[in-house]
Amino acid sequence: MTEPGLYHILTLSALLFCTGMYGFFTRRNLITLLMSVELMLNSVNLNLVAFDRYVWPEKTEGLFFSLFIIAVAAAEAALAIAIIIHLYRTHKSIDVQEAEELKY
Amino acid sequence: MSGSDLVFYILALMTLCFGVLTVTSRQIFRAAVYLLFCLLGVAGIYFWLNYQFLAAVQIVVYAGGIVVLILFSIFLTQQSGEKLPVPAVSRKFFSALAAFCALALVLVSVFRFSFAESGKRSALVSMSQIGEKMLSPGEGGYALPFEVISVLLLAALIGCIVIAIKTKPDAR
Amino acid sequence: MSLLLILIIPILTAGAVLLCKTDEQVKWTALAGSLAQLGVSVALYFLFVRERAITGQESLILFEERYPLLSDAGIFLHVGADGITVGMILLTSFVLAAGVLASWNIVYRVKEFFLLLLLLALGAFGFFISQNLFLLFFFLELSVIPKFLLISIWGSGKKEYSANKLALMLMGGSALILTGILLLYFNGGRTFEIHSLSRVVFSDRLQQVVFALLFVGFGVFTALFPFHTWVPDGHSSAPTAGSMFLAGISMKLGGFGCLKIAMYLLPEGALYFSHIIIVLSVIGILYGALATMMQKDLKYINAYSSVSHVAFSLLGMGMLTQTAITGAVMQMISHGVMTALFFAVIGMVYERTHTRMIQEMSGLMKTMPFIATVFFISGLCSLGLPGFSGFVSEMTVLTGSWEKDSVFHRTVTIAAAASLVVTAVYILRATTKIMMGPPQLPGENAVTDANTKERSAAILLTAGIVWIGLFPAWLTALIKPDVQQIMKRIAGL
Amino acid sequence: MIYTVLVLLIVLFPLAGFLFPALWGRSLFKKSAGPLTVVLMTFSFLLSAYFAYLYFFEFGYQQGAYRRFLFPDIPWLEFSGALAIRMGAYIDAVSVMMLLTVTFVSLMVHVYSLWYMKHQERYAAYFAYLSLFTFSMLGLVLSSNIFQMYFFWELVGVSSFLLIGFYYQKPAAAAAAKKAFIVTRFADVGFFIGILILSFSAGSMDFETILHKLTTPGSDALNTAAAQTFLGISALSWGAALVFMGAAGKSALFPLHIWLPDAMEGPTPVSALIHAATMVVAGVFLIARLFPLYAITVPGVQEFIAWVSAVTALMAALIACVQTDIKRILAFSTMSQIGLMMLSLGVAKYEAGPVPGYTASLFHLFTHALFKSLLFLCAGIMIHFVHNNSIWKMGGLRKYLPLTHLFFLAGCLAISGIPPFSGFFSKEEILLAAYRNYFPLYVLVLITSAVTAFYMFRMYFRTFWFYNLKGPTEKETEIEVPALIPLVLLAIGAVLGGFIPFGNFVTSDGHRMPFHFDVRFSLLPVILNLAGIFVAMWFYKTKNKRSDIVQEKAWKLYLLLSEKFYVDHLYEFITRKVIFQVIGRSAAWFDKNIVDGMVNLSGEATQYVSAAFRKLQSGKVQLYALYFLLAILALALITILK
Repeated sequence: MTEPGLYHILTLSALLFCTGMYGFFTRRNLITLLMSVELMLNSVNLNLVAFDRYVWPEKTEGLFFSLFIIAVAAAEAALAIAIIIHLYRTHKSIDVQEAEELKY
Repeated sequence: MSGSDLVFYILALMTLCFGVLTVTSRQIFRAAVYLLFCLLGVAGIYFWLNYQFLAAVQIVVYAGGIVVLILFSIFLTQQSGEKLPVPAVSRKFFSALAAFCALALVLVSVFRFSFAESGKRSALVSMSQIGEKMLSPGEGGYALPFEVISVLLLAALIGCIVIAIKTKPDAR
Repeated sequence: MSLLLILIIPILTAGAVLLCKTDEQVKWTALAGSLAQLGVSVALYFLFVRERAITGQESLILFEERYPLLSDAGIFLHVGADGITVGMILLTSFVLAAGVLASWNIVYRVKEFFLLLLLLALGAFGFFISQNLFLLFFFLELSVIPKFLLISIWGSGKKEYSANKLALMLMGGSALILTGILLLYFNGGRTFEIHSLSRVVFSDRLQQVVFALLFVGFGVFTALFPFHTWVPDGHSSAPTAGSMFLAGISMKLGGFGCLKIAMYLLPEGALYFSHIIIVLSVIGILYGALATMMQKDLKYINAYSSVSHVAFSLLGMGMLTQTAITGAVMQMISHGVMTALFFAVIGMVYERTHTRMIQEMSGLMKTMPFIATVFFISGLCSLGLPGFSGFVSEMTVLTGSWEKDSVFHRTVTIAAAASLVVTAVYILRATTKIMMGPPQLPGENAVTDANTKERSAAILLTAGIVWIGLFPAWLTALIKPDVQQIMKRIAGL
Repeated sequence: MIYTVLVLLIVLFPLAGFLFPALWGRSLFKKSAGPLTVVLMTFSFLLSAYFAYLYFFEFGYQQGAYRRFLFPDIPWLEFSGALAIRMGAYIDAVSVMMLLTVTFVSLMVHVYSLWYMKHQERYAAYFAYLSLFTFSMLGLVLSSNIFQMYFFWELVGVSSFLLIGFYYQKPAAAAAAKKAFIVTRFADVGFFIGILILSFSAGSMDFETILHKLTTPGSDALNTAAAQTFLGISALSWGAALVFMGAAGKSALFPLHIWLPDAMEGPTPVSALIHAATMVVAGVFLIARLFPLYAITVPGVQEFIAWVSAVTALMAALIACVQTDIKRILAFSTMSQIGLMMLSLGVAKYEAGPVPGYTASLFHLFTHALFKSLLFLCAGIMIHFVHNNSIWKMGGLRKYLPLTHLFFLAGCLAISGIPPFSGFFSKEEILLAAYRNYFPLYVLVLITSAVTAFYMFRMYFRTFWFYNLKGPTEKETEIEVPALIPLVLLAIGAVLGGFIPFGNFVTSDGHRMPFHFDVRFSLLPVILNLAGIFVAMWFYKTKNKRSDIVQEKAWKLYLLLSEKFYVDHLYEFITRKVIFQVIGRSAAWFDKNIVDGMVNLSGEATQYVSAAFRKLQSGKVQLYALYFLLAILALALITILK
């Protein structure tokens, strides 16, 4: 094992992303889907930070992008949960396979 | 292998393991807890990379905010003790295949591309610097995205209320 | 006088209609607006004739106005009128006024109905006076949507099917037109201005391709065989005023486009496809007439007969002689007024008898002599009786066609002339069946004759066909110079 | 100038007679339409009489011949170059003679109708149509332009439609009107194409120019036109033949005659007008107008005309022998007489100086107008009296209708060619023309003439003699005085009309033609005609079974004749079975299933495709994610592998 650097973090991020993706495809519960999405978002953040750290250390874009993504993710999570709860009220279920209609 | 390296590997392993557990666990409450640990692992990596502020934000917003939200929604929507259904084997297989393909593609392209790593270590960005940059409208400032994000958050706030508001039974 | 007045009046009327509170107000406002439009159109005709006499040059686009909309992209609000345009505007305002009068008995969603009617008219007016292809296309599309709504909301029978079919086929035609226009735009120096495009020398190949696109595209609008099938269904399902507009004006948009855009801009294409146009239109003439013979529904009869008649004007265009093209334009105008009259009368009959099936009616002459007389008059015009507009225009087309003395042209002319017999057969079949014979009255209202509004509509249109039929010279004088212009371009090759 | 105004007024009075009752017939002129039109027609007739006087005795005869004049000549619709429809009045001896005939007969019919149509429904409309008919015919005879003639030609067609279908509630009337219009319309298409051929060959649509250019041997127009051939026949012959087709349609010549017998469904005075002065003679007039063209340029077509007319004349005469409807008998007799007129034009050889056949034809047209309208008006009285058309329902009418009896007898004698009645003189001329030029046709005309005498007197004896009809229960007046005037005037014309020296007025080239009469020549036809009359007398004067016996013996012939040689059946088959069922139905089927099917097919194809795509839009979020991933992968692969 060599000294961890950019490629290690990129690999980690890719693995994490694919884990999230796997979860997104296999899960049926909307909350777990949301969790998978969070995983993927985190992997992206990792990427950004890694580039910021190793490729353009003199700049700060990566950092700020990560910050904004976290903010957006928070908003998204809040909205998603609002939708989930609403869906639960109307359908008595939050199974994504059962929520197919575009109405309601 | 230095201690620092070891820390990285441990953090990485922890992140991955909890990540995998998050997506496979059949008990949703546990999945949420695994997610929490996974996110903490990511925060650790930020620390390891010397991005303390980011790590702090990660812990506060993700671990403290989002995961708690998720837990609440689990409480609100889930009967206790109910296990999540096992996905079909074929589904698992194809999802894994897809994920693997994506992984392979990403890794291949990442390793085929040689990034021009700069040897310099980034200067530690202090919180005050971040704050100034965040609110500076000039060159290198992020005032506009900041405002946009705040509007977005407001919109999300209102949206949440609108969506989740309880409709009166006779209104339907 | 600004030519934009032609557009402003319908817009203002539509605005006023929006503000109206009661249905009665809506109707009177629409009537006032359409009559104002009619007045302006007639005034336009006289001003145009005077202006043309003053300028001395015969073929000229007069009353031009040009305002930039998106001048970088070559899009201008550019309007202007030549003789053919003036004729078409007259036709449209006649049909508009009569259409408003004929729709007096609408009760369901009156405001929306008249709004759409005005929108449709606006589209037609705009189309005729546009001197910019983009603008022209805009107005063409503007006229399609109201048709769809008019049929699907106020229609009868299988109205959804008809409305969809009509809208889809017309949109398909528009797609072809748009492609053609864009090809011209990109190959003609990035301009949509008709005037500028007419000076560009396009390659023969391009001309042929674009001509085919434009002609077929406009041909769908004007029921070119075999793209005519929206006509019978569309007409039969549409409300009375809708049918009047559809046959009286919409189909003319296509004819006008074929002539003034396709043939004018792409003379080489016109020359190249002349034979195909002739063959298709002769098929349309005969086949439309023969198919009419077998129809039992009055609206189907008139719809198929429209296919046959409009094909006459396409035949005239395909013949590429001065006289034939003049006849083609006359046929467009004549058929517009005549078919509007026909549909108006059919609407009146339907309102009273609640049926359009000819075998269910008989002897209507006894109970509604006025309607029967007007029905007979429009029938006579349709079969080309002298004294009515149909005779003048069809004879001009046929005489113009005879100028080409090849066996092919002579043969198709004779074939087209033979359709006059078939026309007589189906018109008289319908007329004698429903107007003559022992009286038999379906529907409880069958005993009332036309009311004042209906009479006014019928008289207005009848006056139109008789005027053209008895004094055709003003019309030929109006359109001849512009036809000459087109002929010059074709002959210049 | 004064002539122009005169001519215009002659035409405009009937037009006014149409417009006023047509527009206000149900309000203002509901009761007064009849007198109003009669007054207008009287003006028109008096003016034409005055105009005829002026033409024949004042200004028309110059330098030893009647001249042609074009009074108003206004361009109406210009096509291209010299081709234009011009509205003008072509004044020559023929058109002036026709003006006089048309207005006179029309006036008589108008006056008669005052009585005949009294208390009828749509009284005003009837008179409006009559006036329209007269107006159209006047326009037709005055036409200076072949297209103008076509214009009025069509108007005549539609007026006849209106009048034949006047009793519109009777299905038979509606069908007859439709038939008349469509058959003549069919012929008119031929006429129209003929017009195109002729006028394009001559480079003009004016009669003057057409006749000049196409009859001058060696002229450019003639040479080029003769060079063009189609199916081995020159274009000019085609044009002339097609124009004749139009004439044949209007004049009810075989095989376009089928509308005429059915046209009897109209009111009887209308039949008088159609048969005597307006519609059917239009064809003869047209051929007469173009006579030099036929006689000089296309003698082949002229011979064709002669044969067609001969066949028509004989055929119609034979059919008339077995008809039972009084109006149908008269209708077939008209067909036969028109055939004779046309035949006369067909056999007239062109020669320097006046052509006798030409004059004969128009002379017969003139006398025929008088005696045929007389016969029809009498028939109207008879029908009015017994309320039936069939001659089997009549008999012994001489007691009840003494005046009518006299008039009818005069008419029958005139049409049978018995001297000194008018028909004798005009028929004599026709016979002479045929004798000189085509001997076989002369024989045919002789036979026709004898048969004519037979069936006319068959009708006469059967209706006025035979047996005594049981008297009508209520005492009906025979006729009112106003209606008597036209009968008297027409009877005078029918009796004495032959003494007019017609050759002094109407000739082919305007020069006067001396009247010649040869007893030796006249002997044979008169004897034959008298024989026809005696045969009819033997059969029908008294009540007997002779005719029934003959009918039983020769039932095949009888059937053939009473079915009118099965021409109607043939038409019925062609129109109903072939055109309607086969062509029309298949066109409608093709449209519904093939053309529309293509459209629907394209619609359905779109639906199928979109249905397939719709499956992709399942609403399942994970599937969407999968598509998303796949697309990203594909894009990434493309970028990487590129």
